[in-house]
Amino acid sequence: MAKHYRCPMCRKICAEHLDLARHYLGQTDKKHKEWLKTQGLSYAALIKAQVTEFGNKGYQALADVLKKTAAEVEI
Amino acid sequence: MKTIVTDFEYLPAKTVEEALELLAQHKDDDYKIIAGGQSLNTAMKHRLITPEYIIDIKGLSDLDYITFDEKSGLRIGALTTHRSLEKSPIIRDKYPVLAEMEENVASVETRNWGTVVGDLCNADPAVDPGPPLIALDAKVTIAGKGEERVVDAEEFAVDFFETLVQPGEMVTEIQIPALPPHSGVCFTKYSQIHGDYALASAAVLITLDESKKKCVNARIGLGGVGNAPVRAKKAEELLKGKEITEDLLAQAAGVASEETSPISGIEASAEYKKDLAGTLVKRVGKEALARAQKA
Amino acid sequence: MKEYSIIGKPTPNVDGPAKVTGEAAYTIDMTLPNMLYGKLLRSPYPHANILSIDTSKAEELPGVKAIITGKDTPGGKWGLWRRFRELSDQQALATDKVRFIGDPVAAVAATTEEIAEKALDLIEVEYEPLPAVFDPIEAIKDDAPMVHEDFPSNINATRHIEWGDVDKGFAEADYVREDRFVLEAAHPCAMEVHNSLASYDKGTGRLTVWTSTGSPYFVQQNLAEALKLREGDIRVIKPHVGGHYGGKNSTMPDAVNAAILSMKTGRPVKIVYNRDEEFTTTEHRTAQNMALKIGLKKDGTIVAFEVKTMTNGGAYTGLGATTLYLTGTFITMPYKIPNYRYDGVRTYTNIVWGTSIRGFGAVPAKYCSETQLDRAAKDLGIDPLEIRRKNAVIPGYEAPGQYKFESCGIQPCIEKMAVRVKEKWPKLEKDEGIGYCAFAYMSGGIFNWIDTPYAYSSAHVKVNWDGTVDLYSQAADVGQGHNTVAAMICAEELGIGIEDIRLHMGDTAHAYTDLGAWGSRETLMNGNAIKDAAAQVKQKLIDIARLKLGENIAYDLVAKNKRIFLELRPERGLSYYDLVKDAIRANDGVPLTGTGHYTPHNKGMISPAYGMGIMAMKAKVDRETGHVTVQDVLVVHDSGQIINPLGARGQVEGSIHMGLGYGLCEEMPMDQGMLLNPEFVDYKILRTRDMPEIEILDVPTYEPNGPFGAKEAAEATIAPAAPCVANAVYQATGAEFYSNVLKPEKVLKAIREAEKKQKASKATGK
Amino acid sequence: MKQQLKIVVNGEPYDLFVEPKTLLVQVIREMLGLKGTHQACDSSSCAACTVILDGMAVKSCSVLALQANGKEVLTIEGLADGTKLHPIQQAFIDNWAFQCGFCTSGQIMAAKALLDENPNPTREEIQEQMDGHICRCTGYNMINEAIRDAAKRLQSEKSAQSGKGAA
Repeated sequence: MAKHYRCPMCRKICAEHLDLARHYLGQTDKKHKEWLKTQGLSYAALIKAQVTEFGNKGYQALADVLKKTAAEVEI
Repeated sequence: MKTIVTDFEYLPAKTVEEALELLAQHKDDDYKIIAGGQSLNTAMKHRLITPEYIIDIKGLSDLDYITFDEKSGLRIGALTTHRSLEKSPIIRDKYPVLAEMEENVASVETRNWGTVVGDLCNADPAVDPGPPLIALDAKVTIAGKGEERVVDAEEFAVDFFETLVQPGEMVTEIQIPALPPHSGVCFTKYSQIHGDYALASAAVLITLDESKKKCVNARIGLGGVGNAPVRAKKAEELLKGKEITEDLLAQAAGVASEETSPISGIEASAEYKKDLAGTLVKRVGKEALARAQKA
Repeated sequence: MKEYSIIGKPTPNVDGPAKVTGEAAYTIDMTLPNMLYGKLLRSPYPHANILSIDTSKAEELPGVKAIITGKDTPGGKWGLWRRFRELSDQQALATDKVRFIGDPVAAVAATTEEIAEKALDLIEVEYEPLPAVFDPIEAIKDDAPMVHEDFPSNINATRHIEWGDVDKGFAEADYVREDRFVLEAAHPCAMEVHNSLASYDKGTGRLTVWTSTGSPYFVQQNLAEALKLREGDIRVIKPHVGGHYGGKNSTMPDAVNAAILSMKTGRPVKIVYNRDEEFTTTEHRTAQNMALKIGLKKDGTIVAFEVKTMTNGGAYTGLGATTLYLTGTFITMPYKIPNYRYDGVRTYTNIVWGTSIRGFGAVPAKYCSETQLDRAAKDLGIDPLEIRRKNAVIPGYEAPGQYKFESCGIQPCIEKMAVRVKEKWPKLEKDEGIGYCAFAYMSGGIFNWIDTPYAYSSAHVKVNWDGTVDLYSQAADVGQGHNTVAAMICAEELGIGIEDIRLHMGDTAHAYTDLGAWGSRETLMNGNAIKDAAAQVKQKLIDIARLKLGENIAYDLVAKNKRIFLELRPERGLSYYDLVKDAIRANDGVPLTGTGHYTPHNKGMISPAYGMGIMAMKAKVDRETGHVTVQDVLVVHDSGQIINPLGARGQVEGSIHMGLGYGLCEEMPMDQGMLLNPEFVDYKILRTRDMPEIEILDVPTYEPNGPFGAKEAAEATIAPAAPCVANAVYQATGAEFYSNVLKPEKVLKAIREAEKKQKASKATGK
Repeated sequence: MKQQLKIVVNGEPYDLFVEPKTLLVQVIREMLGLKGTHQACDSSSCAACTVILDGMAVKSCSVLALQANGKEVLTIEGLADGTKLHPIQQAFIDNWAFQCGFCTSGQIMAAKALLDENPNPTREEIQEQMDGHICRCTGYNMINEAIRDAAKRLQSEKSAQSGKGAA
């Protein structure tokens, strides 16, 4: 049994918030994009941060939000 | 694939007289002369031109000739194909520079059907025969019904795709004087891909004195670096009367480069083409000099 | 290595007689009785709302049989990224707005091509131009015009790959450098333009489409979506194809509109693109911006690598999103990279879209990484070949969660190269340099964004009474020589001759699915399926032979030289032809059949196998004109067990030609979304006099996942060509390049820069 | 208005009527149905459509059909002798000198024109002759090798024939 975190928009679960953020930003559907707005985030801004600078800035920003919002699951 | 969509009336001529008669008749009409049509057909396919009449002179076999004698020099009939010029024993013997030039004109297929004069009349500024004809001091005969005039090769093209040929006229012949002793001519063009339109081209003629030291005459023709082939007169003047050294050639090349006015394109900027023209003048000048010394 | 009868022997192309006599029919050569000619009216604007379309004048033109606009189409959208439905973004004709110069808005069918052409002139379209975006950096801005609804900042697809601990890796590096690149687009320029012939049967409601494609199955799937028909009611036939190179994976408006016009008129309709339509509206190799950061130890060992990519995707998706992914994959190959991070974004822009052109992913990526590696090697004082050898992967190497090399001959390739280069080019003249590039490429992709429910490849073998074999598959010969490979594999497995095999390929009605020719997949994937199908038949023959021979059941029987015999006692055996007759009799008169299939499992994310090797080029630079002459090319290549050495050589030679074009002269300059060189007269393709001679050395390996140990040979060698040239010029002059297309002016500028740098470093005494 | 075109194609005389704007390639492909001659460009830049017109290789897309009046055309379909391939065709097969095959007819016709004129060309002479041809598949080297091979085959065929003649 280990702690996992569920994507707020779909069934995906990950062991790390950073991995969950990676999953999240890989989705192109409207639903995933819209929820970011409710968290005060911009999909485009996160992608831009991730792809225009070296490092993991975009994912980290989302992971920080997911830490507060993603449901925990034990599997 | 594209075809020629717009209809035209087709008027083939069998003799020069017939051709001039047709030209006179259609002087005020929207017509085009076709010889090989290697540029014309493409232009029509793309609807860049849509002539109402096509006057076909390809069948004028009386204008398909290359002759030479020491007195009157070389005569190239207007229906001479690029390939005929390239392969002509007379050319290979007396004006090998023209054969060298031809080997890099477009493709064998184009050279087989396309004519040298047709190429000149199409008046693309990068036309390959332009610079060597200028260097060789060629004249072009333009005929209309009952009249004829002769113009210098360097004057022939006046602008992009525009020549001295007026409505009702056609070119019948190119003449090139016999080369004086101790003359050398060389031509080169540069394009990144073989057989392509020149980014720049240069032809240089150098005639030396008896001692083969001093330059008594120089002629420089440049292609692709203006709205028509250019004669670099200032650079020629610099060479004349002097012993040609590498330094002098480099200097002349610099001057020639300044006599050009290329435009920027996809492949290269105007500045590059200007420099390139100088480089080519330097290179062909050196070879022309070596040939003159051997001649 | 095992000795085969057919595999590994130079075998002339089975399509040879048809292709050298002009008898080979390409779609463009085909006509049907009562056929109409279709043409597409295209947008002159890169981005505009369509306010109105008036077709009335055109309809009055005699000979015009149908004119359709967006509202007359079934309206289905299609694409190749079907796993993500919103990325099915192509449509037959634009309805509300156009997204690039060339987006079709109306289609005409007429009795002649000329009338159809004239009719286009008579259609009146009123547009409302919209602000447009042409560049990925502009496209991703907050206030950029939106090319598609629901794609804020025009983000079409993103991709992230990461393994190891990248930040820690960089911290441990002795040397870190960052380089930024801009890669130009290039067009595949298949000699046969896109064209399709569609024939709709009014009585049955079924549609048949002949089209110049690399994947009849993709076209069948996409047509079903576009036309809202069932896949099974559509038959797609791929005749001979006049070149593909990745530009014929997507279903394009020619096929769809020919189909719609045929459904409207009840007559066959053919649409053929002009060359300028081919250039301006069909798919090309994507232009992209890349940033690379690499960390190495003093001894040249790579410890960390990070890559960021923004691609100028264009108006639609195609396989461009796959290209984005593969860019992040192939840029790491064939090197051991313990810590790696990749981020890519593909932006929608108002230009024609980029996709999966030959060597997709690898070509721009390797250009950047291999020129960067040369600069790093120079700074560290390490020989460029040595730095590649030191970091090259070994058999069994695995990039965590991504890919694993099973057969892997890169180290022996590099060793062989080191020896051969010294022999071949013992001395360099002034302004000459040697450039190197190591490479690897997949043998078919594992990813399934197309969302096929079928096996990746399948084949059906039927053995007739007289021993002749009918081989059926949807696999596509697009010129690469797959038909020959297919016949060879089938014949080898059955122990018969190529002359015994009759091929029925590329027809969706006659064969089970194969995903088509892309990602160098046919030899391995279709080869496995064919081998599987043939093996099933062979087993039946062996069973009968065993029965008739009455030998010890422990003895192994083999099929070879048209006989089935004891492996250890070849004299004890029976004729294949006799056995077939017996087997059919024993099978209640039914011809022997086998249906084979292949889908990779547990082979990572990318591919079951990788072709690889190293390339070297010797080039000379003209310091006055900037011209680069590629004098000589040397390739050492691991393609596993090569099936057909003739075909394999052809693939390598052709790849290098296209790769050199990418490196030297091919480009797609645009002005406000308008392509400036949409004809061969202005788009520069290397001619025979521009091509160097090429020496190819093989380092054979045995690939356990491939048929008879085979893997790809078609695409690995395209990517290294351009970086080899750039590196050769770098070695000769010190000129650094941060973009491809070494046009003379660019070379001159880079040489001047390098000279300045060299002077400055001399002055400072460094 | 349509005009008369008398033309011999692959040894067959044809008496046709064509619009003056008709190009030779349209006569060959559309009127005569000889689809082995291919078109790959609209700018007279690729030579895929090369045929032999009165012994010369020309681009059939760039010749007005009426200019071929009274002339003889040889296309790829006219090259083989019944079921026996021409040595150039056989050499193209044996040397893998084509892949997709779309430009091949033009390449072979240009090679034929070259070998008719120059039976023993050097690599440079072959390249000069073939330089107008775009091939997107082969990288050209294998085509050049096929043409050299074809030259050898033609020469040995010729010497075999003259040997027969002497006997």
